[in-house]
Amino acid sequence: MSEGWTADEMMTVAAARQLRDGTACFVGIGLPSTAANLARATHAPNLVLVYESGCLGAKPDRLPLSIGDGVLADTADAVVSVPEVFNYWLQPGRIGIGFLGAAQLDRYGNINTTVIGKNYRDPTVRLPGAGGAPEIAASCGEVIVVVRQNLRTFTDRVDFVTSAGYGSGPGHRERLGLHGRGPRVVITDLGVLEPDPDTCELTLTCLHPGVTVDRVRAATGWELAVAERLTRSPQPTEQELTVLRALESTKEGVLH
Amino acid sequence: MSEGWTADEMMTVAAARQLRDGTACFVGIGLPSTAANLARATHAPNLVLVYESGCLGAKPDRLPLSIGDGVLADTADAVVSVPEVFNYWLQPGRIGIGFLGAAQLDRYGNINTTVIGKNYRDPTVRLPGAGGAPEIAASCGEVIVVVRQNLRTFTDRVDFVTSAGYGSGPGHRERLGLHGRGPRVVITDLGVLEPDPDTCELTLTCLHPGVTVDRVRAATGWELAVAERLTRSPQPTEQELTVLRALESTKEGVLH
Amino acid sequence: MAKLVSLAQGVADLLRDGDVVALEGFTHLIPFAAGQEIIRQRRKDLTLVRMTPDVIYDQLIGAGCARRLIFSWGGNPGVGSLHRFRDAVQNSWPVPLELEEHSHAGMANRYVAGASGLPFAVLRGYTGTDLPRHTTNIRTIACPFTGEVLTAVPALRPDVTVVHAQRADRAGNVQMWGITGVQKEAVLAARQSLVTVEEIVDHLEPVPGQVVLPSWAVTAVAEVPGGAHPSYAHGYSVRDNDFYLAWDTISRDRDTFQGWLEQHVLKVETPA
Amino acid sequence: MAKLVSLAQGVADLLRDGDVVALEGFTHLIPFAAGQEIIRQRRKDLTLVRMTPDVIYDQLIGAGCARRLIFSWGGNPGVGSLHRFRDAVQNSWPVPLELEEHSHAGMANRYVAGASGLPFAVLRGYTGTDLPRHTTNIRTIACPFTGEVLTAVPALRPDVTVVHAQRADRAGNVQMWGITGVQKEAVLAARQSLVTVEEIVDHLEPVPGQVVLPSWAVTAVAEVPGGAHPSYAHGYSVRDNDFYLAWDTISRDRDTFQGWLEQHVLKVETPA
Repeated sequence: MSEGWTADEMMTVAAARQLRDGTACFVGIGLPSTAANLARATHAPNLVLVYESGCLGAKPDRLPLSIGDGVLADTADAVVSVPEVFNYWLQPGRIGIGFLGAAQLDRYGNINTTVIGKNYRDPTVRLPGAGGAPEIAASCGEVIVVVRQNLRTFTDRVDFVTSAGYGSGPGHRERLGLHGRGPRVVITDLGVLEPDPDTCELTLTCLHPGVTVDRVRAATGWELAVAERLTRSPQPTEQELTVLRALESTKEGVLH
Repeated sequence: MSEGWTADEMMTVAAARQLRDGTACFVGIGLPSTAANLARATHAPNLVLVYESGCLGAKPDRLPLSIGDGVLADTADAVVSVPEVFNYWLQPGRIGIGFLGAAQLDRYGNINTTVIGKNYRDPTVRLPGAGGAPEIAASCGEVIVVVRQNLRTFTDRVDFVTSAGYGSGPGHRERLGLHGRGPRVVITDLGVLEPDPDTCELTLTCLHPGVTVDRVRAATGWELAVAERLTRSPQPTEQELTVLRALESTKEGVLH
Repeated sequence: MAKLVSLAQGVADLLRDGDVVALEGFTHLIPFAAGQEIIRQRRKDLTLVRMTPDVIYDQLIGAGCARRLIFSWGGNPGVGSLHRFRDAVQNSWPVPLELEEHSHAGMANRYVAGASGLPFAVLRGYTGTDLPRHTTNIRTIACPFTGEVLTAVPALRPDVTVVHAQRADRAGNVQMWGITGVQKEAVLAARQSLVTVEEIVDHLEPVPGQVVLPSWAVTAVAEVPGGAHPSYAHGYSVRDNDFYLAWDTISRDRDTFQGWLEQHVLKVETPA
Repeated sequence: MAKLVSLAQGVADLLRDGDVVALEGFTHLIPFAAGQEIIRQRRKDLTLVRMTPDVIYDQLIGAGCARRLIFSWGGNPGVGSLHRFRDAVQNSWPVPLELEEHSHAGMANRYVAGASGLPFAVLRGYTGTDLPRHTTNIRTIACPFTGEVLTAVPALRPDVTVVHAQRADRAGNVQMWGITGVQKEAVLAARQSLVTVEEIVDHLEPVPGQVVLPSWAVTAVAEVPGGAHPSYAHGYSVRDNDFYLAWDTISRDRDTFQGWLEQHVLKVETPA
């Protein structure tokens, strides 16, 4: 086994493990892209990576800095226009998994990447905004959220709903007519949360090695639900770490 | 000058002369295609031929039998999908001229290519139908109709409106919200008809050489309006006939 | 991922009597071989969908496979009428044929809506024509911003779409080029799809103007060299214009047509 | 037919203060040189439209050219925030910036509607989000066939769209390939368009994945080698990721930004 690993590495490995081979996966840049490429290089060689720049089935041999890097177009099965990737590929539900990050996340998996602060017109912090996320959250078969867990991020109520999770609880997605099933799992640097089948509330179901429930509670801005049967993530394997670190070393233009 | 020419040749030459250089022209197969290619080979070298198969700026060196012949794709500036040619190129009014034929035509330039007979469900003759014509008639800057003139074709009332001309008269196109100006000219094997600026009724404005007004009246299924100043088409020039016949000789798969 | 199959197996697996079936290809890349396999397998009561039901549907209609036709232009391009189509409409021979008629722009947008997972499409279309009188599938819709009234048509969602393409690789990724018409939309609009190809290759060399359908968007791929004849496959064959002209004679008369059908379609053995 | 012009002439001819201007290019082929020429010509009160107002609009916003921004994602891709954009939104520096905010799917469809000559587009979008609360440009529409409620967004019709492409020929036909994003739609949606290209050539050799904009659909073409830097032109250059990273430092501080602007944009001489 490995000598050691960081919490971010554990998070990336745990996210990669969620990806079943052969699935089409809508990938944003950053952690989702790293995790998806890790999965493709390990247990899921036929994972289909779809980037919103229009690259279907990209097979990058290094980690792109942006979703529009040339390596994605060069290695894709098809490069289509941006309207087409949203209209013909995402919207009809052809993409099994959507991978999203979050600046804020609430107990129902609703995501904010727009503004911090209660006043949209006069925000405390202006974030990048929606991008492809609202429709990824709506139309992918299911959503995986990858996000570091802390009180700033895991908040009782998001300041702005950029992408709908389970809205205000059970039945909400159905009432909205959303076709995708919503967030199936939230992977953090501390553990894994899954929506309760009855309440839709994110529930801690798995701890990463060395993490305690108390530590997760302390990083959660609401009264955290904890599963009766709490599992523990297997440590990253040597292979996972080797591949992940090799991938990270190929990342272009990383802030040093 | 030439030894002689047929009425169809005169019709094609007259149609070609209507095409201003540099215009984008939506071309159907048959006479419109021949006329457009004749124009391109004579006075309008920069005529842009658009075929509904998605070929923009096709420059065929022979006459295609169908609108999807390989020579159109091979010589086009761009080949786009069929939805794109209708949505991005025809619908917004980018095409200056639409070239249409007709099985029936009425005094307001309304066209029928759908059924002969008053009962749509039980027609006397079932014709091919609409194809691209309804939207060509609606959205091109203006329409040129090329059709042989006889009592079967030039009918008081078309059995079915496949493509709108001036509807029931002045103001009709505007009430329908059609963006194109409608039929500017009808070229037949006998002469040329143009809509009266006030009544929108097709009016004989020009006779081909050797044709009398009485002959045109006799070939028209309504009381034909005749312009006060009636002109006469210049005979086909030697160059026009030479180029036209050379083009015709390249036509693939003609019925011999 | 697309399954590699024989033509006979692909048609047998995917098509059921009564299905809504689209065989697309705009003059180019028309899946004639697949159409004739459908005839051989005696499928019936099909709703046939196609922008240009040209010779390929004349064959299916004359063979009695179709109950209904959704289309925008039914002729023999550059030649004239479709005699089997006419005989079915005018004389219900060999069986009655119900029509739902559109314009090209309408049909293209119906496929686009189907491919996009939307229930309808909006266009400037059909205005001032008699087409909307004969179907409830052409309606109006008002722009929620300007109030302008436009036309709406419902999405097409065939049970099966069949197209022909130049090449596929062994994983089932499909590549076509030249005039690609509405094929991508027709495949993506369908529940299932069958693609016949000129050849299956190890690697799809990129080609200018190509449209690639990823394997995971296609149900089955069958290698059928010449499967578009008398239509053509750009880079592989040219359009057999003589056949289109000959079709006028073959199809004009019921007996001549049936003789042709017997000899050139029904008696042909296809590899299972 | 498109006119061949210098960059300075193209911007001077086409852009007016107060115009609605889209500079498009999805990570790839971003028309940075044209953006900087707009800054040099001191255009102001622009409504800037762009799916991803990344570093190029951070420069225009920081230089005070924009009054309003219509967008769907404003960040420095793979790096972090846009500091000039943030400073404008949070502190109205150097001038206040009004926002109209959408999702990518919404913006893409707004361009599609514009390119299609339709007043609006229909999509499954924005549902369950707070975006519709902050603009009247996101509405609902019912399907006239099924009654299902979907989302409508109005067409985008910029006064001018500017894009960068690899090549044009002397007639002004434009060719681009690689990731071509929403450029075709953005050009076709606009009243006028300016395309900067890596080079002008005698003949456009076809390239796999190419998008060709015919000369008659483009207003002006300017040869600007390297005109996408620090973005890239597939086949000509690679993305200067180091510049994107450096931008984080350059743009974080108003004075550093103004120094950069002075030295690298305002003082640069361009051929008229």
